[in-house]
Amino acid sequence: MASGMIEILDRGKAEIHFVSPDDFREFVKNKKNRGLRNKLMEEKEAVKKFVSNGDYIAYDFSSLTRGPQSLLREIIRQEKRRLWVCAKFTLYESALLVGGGCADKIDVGFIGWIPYLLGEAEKGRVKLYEWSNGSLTYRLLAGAMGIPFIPARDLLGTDIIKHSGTIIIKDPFSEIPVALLPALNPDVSIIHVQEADIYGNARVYGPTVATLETAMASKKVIISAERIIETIEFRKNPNMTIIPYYLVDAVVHAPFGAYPGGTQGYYEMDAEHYLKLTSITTEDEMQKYLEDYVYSVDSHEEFLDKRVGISKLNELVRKAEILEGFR
Amino acid sequence: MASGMIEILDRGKAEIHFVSPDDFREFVKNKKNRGLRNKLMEEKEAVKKFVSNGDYIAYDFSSLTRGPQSLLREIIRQEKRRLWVCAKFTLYESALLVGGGCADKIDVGFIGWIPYLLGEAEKGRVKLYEWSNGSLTYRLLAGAMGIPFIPARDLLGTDIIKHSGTIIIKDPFSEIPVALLPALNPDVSIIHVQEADIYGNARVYGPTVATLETAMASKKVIISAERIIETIEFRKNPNMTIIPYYLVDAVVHAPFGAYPGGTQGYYEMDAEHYLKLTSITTEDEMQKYLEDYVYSVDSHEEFLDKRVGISKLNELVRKAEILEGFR
Amino acid sequence: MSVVEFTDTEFMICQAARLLEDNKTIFIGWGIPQVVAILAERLYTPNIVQVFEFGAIGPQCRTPFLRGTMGGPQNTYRSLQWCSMSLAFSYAQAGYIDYGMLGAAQIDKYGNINSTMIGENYEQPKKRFPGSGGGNEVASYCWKTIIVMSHESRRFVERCDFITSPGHMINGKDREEFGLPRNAGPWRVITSKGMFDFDEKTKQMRLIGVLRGLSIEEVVSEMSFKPLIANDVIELEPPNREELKVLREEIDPYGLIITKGKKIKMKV
Amino acid sequence: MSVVEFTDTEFMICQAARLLEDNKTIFIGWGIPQVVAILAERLYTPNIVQVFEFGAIGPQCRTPFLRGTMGGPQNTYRSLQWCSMSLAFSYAQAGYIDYGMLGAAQIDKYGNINSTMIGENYEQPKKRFPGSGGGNEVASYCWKTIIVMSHESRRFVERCDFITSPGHMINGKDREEFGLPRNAGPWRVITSKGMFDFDEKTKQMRLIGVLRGLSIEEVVSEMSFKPLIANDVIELEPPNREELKVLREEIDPYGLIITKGKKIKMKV
Repeated sequence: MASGMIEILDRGKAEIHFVSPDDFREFVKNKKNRGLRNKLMEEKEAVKKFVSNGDYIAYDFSSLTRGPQSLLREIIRQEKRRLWVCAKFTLYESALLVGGGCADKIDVGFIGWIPYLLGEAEKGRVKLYEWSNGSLTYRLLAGAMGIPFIPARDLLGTDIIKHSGTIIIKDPFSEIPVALLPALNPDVSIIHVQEADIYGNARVYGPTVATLETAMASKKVIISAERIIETIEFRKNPNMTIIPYYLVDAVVHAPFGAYPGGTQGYYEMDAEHYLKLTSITTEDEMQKYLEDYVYSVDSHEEFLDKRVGISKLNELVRKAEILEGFR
Repeated sequence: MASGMIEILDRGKAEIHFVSPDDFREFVKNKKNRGLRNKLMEEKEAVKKFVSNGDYIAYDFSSLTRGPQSLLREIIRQEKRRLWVCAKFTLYESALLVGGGCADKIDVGFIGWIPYLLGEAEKGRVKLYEWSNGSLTYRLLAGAMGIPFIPARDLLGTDIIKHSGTIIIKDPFSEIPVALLPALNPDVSIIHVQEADIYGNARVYGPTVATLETAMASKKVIISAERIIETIEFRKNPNMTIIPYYLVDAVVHAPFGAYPGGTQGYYEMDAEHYLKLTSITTEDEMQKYLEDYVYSVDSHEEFLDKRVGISKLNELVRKAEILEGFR
Repeated sequence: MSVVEFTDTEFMICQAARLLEDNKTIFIGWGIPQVVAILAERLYTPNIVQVFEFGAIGPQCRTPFLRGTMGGPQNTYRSLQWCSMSLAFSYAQAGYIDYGMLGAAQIDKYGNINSTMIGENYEQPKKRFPGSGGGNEVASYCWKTIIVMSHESRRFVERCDFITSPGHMINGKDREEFGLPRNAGPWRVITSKGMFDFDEKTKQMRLIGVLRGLSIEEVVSEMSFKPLIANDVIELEPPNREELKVLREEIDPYGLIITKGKKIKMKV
Repeated sequence: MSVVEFTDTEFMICQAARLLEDNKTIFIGWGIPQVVAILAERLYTPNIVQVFEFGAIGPQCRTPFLRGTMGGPQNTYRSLQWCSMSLAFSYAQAGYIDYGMLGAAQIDKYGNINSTMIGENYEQPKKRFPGSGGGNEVASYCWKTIIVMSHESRRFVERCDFITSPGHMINGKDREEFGLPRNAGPWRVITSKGMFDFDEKTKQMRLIGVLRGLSIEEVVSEMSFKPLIANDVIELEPPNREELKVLREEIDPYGLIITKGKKIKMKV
């Protein structure tokens, strides 16, 4: 029996990646596993198994700090196609994925300053949808909670709305307009952490960005970790566990996995390499970069060995003198 | 310009404590303070200043573990009146508040097994509103986030709805019914923690229940702490900070503040005293309990000294042998 | 041949523990469900992951089980994660929790549960209970909910005086029509005399097992509604020695939980 | 009398730092806002609490300010809390964050900000920018938002090509009519030539200060819309020696941020 109506004041016209809470639950029930299984595998296998063409992909933190860069390069190396990227708080992930021909849609929180990507957008070669870092994060939170949307008071009044999938209603409790942000349940997420065990329990030190929400909202989750530690370490300090194992599908041991970004407590970012990236303007420059640093090596380990080198890595480790709070 | 309608399928008829997000923001702006001020005070002063007759009150965790029991007794001692209690995950807090004549409305998550309170409810002497632990927690989360409601998939189909303030709508994204739980912004919350500094930064060890959400959603927040520690301790391990100082109005140093419950890492609960509480059936028994343990002492310290005694406290401390994870 | 003696409660606990699957998550409430989970972990499902609403995930509970310290160090010992209540419930809402276990003051034939009140007048109930707690969320969110309750006629009713937690059909409508999560809900009801599931088609409670020595008629006669009867109702084995030993010596040596209910003596 | 030399950027940074209040929280974005906050903390507002969207609350940032490591150990050093992005934004949404500081590619007379694109066709913009980042949330949620941008005519437009973050009036409607938080929004605009507030009644941008030595006309002529002019437009003091010393020696010795923009020489 209907007992009234709520007015829809406005709604965005853009396509959204939306999975109904029941469909997500069904996936979790049937395709995720609550068994304590050893999920440790090579990056090659993890990406092969858990990233598919056409997937909606999310990652955590940024290119500069604790970003999942080795997994990102592996995705490009395996020439995944038609990815839709959740570019929350990103700097160069989106540019590399577009440059590698992997991504053709981006939900924009922040796509960074690499001229190449902005140029591609100007030419209309990549389909952008407008959101913001906050709204994408709230969408992931709703996806993680298993609810269809979350209300929020951002985006209101802006031109973002019409290029998003936001619905504006008159809130039935306060009688003022509020945005309903649709839940975001990525097909796959890639997350770099300081410590994980072989089952996928993981913890991070430092700001946690959307580590938990991203993992919890995603159908498939690949974790890369600076260190693989014993499960007992989590049990000794359970307040620090950010991801419980049952959210995770694959664990990759990836020392320097955030390079050229840094990982707190381990190594600082490589500023020189970063400048190399942010100066990429043309297609040729992009392809040369990818050839040099992605296609021409077979793995992250080979990349570190042949393209970075131990003396550079040592230098970055040497710079990471602040350990307080990170262990 | 309206672009459609959302159907309201059902709505609860009960009164709700609801503060519009803008009114809450206004309170936070004008009445809360972001200054690093020393907020350490006696429980007497804290309760006098920050608990008013007619307040909606919330607390964290339970009577048995890390509950704010010394503050609760002080509220009863000061004979606060007409409180509306958020009884999420409660065992005997509600019973004592009703017995003390302090509370006349309860939002029920779980009101515990004390026969006295159940009897009062049967006689219709206390106004109950039905929710659940989950829905009250989600309401606090919405209040903490500054949004007017949060969607959830609990309460649906039950008789709880009509005795609550829930609204059921057809979700515009998934087209299935979903419950909208109104935000809950208590007037005051009382929270016991293991460690706080004089400004109100606080951390807890063990399950965190709704420590953060409760503090963040409340207009006034009183923290009691087993230990007052230096601010630098928070800065050395910022991942463990659960409440930042700017949510907090008063800090009370209350060793054994959760007694007769326990506090992890400090002392176990007093099972004998607990049984004394749970067997209270009649008004006389309740008044005798309150006289013995609340009214006849002037403070928590006097209570510990004259009604509990050092040998009992030592016994409870001695039982708390598990420190792993709690420090 | 020898004689085994056990209580109603011990019987229910052992039945429930035998039902659980290993490598699954289970939402645990206070009391009997805690004892069930620990027993199952010790004997049958070493990798079962207990989830507590106050925010403990996967503890390795210390025994003996101590009344009342559910959130304390013994029961939350060496958890995989200590988190918040909203996160614990959200794990369940998002589909990550396989089982839930609940008690009930009343249950109806579709598995609706009353833990709020008895009587017709909400304002002045004949009997008031503590309320939902997290029970509503468990029954709403978890994939398979197991209900454990003593077998008394007045508890099995045509319609609950108050529906606190949803069953499969409510007022003639399927739970999914109310927006409740798909394909979830009550899965088994374990009583001091028998075990029930829910018929896929009619959604009605169906007797599938009776305690050894009891007849179907004896079980059904103590219910205020007539349940469906499965084609082959099995005989439920009483607690075995190993179960009773672990229960009585390790988990609940003070008998806080397991001594409750009627005592039963049986030849085995 | 002596001569002081400084860049546009140094001027803007010092103006912004002098505006802040002590014992307040401020939402900080990448680059100039970081330098402003550190300068203010060193010289004017020792207890200002920086909030970063990635989840750092109240760090005691180590200097020198290093490009790009906003989330790294130096910048998040000794925070009061490391938390999540959803929590950082929720602190702001619930009203706990007093100030916000943003840059802008375009701004209109009501303080609407464009950081998305220039042009008329969204699908193929003349110029594409990185997008909102957390800017929309800062402008929507924080009580007082300070916008820092270089003073170029093309940046001050009648109507932004794309409104990324809300000002006070949008398409003729007050921001509150859209449901945006009450009494919040843009508070000051600091440019390389002057400072603006917003008229309470008309909600329009109003010139309240000009860099010493510049005339009102010189400032206004480089804007594509005519701002209101305050009754008493004050003269904005150039950076002083102490500010420049801290900026150049302590915070940004490599000149990653502060060397940008035109150089100005002035007798003081």
